[in-house]
Amino acid sequence: MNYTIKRENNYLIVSVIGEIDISLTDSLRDDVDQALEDYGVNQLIFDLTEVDFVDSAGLGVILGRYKRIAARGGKVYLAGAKPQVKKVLDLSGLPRLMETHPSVHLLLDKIG
Amino acid sequence: MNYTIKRENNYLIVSVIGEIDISLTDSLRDDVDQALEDYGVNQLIFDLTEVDFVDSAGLGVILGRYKRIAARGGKVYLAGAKPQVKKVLDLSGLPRLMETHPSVHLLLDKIG
Amino acid sequence: MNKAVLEFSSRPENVAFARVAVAALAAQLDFTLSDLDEIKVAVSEAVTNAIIHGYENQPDRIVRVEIKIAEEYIGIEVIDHGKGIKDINKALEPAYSTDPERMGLGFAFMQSFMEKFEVSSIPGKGTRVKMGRRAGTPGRQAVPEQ
Amino acid sequence: MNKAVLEFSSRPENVAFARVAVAALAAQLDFTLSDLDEIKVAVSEAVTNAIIHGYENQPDRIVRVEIKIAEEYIGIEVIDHGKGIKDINKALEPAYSTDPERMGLGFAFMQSFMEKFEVSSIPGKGTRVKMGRRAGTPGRQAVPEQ
Ligand SMILES: Nc1ncnc2c1ncn2[C@@H]1O[C@H](COP(=O)(O)OP(=O)(O)O)[C@@H](O)[C@H]1O
Ligand SMILES: Nc1ncnc2c1ncn2[C@@H]1O[C@H](COP(=O)(O)OP(=O)(O)O)[C@@H](O)[C@H]1O
Repeated sequence: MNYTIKRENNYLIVSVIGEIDISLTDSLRDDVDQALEDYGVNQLIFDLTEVDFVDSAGLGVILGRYKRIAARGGKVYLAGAKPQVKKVLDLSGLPRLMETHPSVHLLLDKIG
Repeated sequence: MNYTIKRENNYLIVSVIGEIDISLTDSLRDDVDQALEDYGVNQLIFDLTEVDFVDSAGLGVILGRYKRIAARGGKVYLAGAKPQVKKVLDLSGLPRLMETHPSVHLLLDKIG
Repeated sequence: MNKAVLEFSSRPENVAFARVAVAALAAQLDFTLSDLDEIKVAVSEAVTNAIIHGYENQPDRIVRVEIKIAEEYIGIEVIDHGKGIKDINKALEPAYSTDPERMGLGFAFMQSFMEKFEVSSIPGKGTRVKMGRRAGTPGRQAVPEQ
Repeated sequence: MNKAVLEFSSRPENVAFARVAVAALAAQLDFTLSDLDEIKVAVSEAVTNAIIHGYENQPDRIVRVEIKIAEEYIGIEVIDHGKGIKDINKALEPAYSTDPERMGLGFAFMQSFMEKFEVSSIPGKGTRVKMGRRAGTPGRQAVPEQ
């Protein structure tokens, strides 16, 4: 799998490496949902530092997780997007729903 | 052009960046031959440090220059090949005709 | 004019193949790395649509991509012989999707990232997306932006 | 089975396109980066031959590459409809070339870097090179070697 999912305090951190498209989205969606259930947290951080490419299928997974988590009062954060990923994010409007941060490190310092 | 050709003392140093295949070989061949003529040197160094890919068309240009230069008593050196380039070089047998060196720097220290 | 055609099975893992292959051709023109990233997104969206909407995830249908390159212009057509689109105007609306798990932004991204964009479709026959983009305006440097 | 076909103009700049595209497909299997580099050389040689020998550098003929992927095996066929090879045994001899500027190592490299290798040709009709290679033997790690 080209991602890791780990819990840190109240947060679930999903770190993806490489490219996010429909070849990854099904398993990413399932694994994140399973981890949210297993750990019972409702704060989710997408660590995009190592993501080189994302298309609307990838953004759909992020939005889908946001909807579930927001519905139960939780929060989703986007951290570390490279310029090309940021461009796609900005165009999608997702940053209007979720806080974005330049790095996971800074984000955890702030909210941790 | 994805290469530079410069003279240093008695040497002509040809540094190629990226990939060497038939999309590059015609102009590389012509430019090296022209420079050999212009500068009147007969020692040629191929700096392969920045070469990511070479096929037999690229090796053909090296062999062709070797034949011309060896015919008039000169020498050709190959410097800095990455492992994947070295593998193709070794298979071609060119290192039996030309001295190979891990870096241009070390080569110039030795012969300069 | 330089021409290329790709045909490949309608499998999720081939979306990356299609965008890498098209980007390798587009790199023959004076596009910046950032331009190439945008073209990759457009190709990814069109090919993904062919696979999931056109062929409804059947893995052994064929997606066809035609590329033409001439005078700093790249034309890209993505063709499927799948189920087609009944109402193209509706399909083009941003945030419209027939799949609740998706964002409905595929066509919007294609339009944002390409200069030319055109969809034609016959329900039951298939869909053809035509896109095009010109590289480096005069005087513009072919220097990667990042 | 995953299948793909590339067809492209017989132009020198498309050799890089062909090897990048094939490598992008081969990367779906358990090949190391070093394996992929070797496959790229084999594809480069076969496509170059189609362009310079098969089509004698005419830029607007079509080179076809067929790729099949199944169970950790990649099969690659490179096809031209150019002038063909009169004496295949002679052509396969290492260091044999009909072009004095070339090394005659193209077929030798294809044979070294691929497990399966087969050429068929009809003079005046064209040439087909079939190559194949299996990825990662059991237990082998898909870790890049370099
Ligand atoms: N190749 C296609 N074949 C059939 N229907 C398509 C195709 N491409 C797009 N569509 C239809 O158009 C709608 C909008 O497409 P798009 O903007 O890419 O959003 P999304 O893919 O997220 O649904 C899709 O939901 C689908 O119903
Ligand atoms: N696709 C082809 N069409 C026609 N002739 C070919 C083709 N491929 C190879 N040949 C012939 O076989 C010879 C040997 O090929 P190869 O080993 O690749 O060496 P090189 O390409 O360096 O000449 C070529 O010189 C050419 O005469």
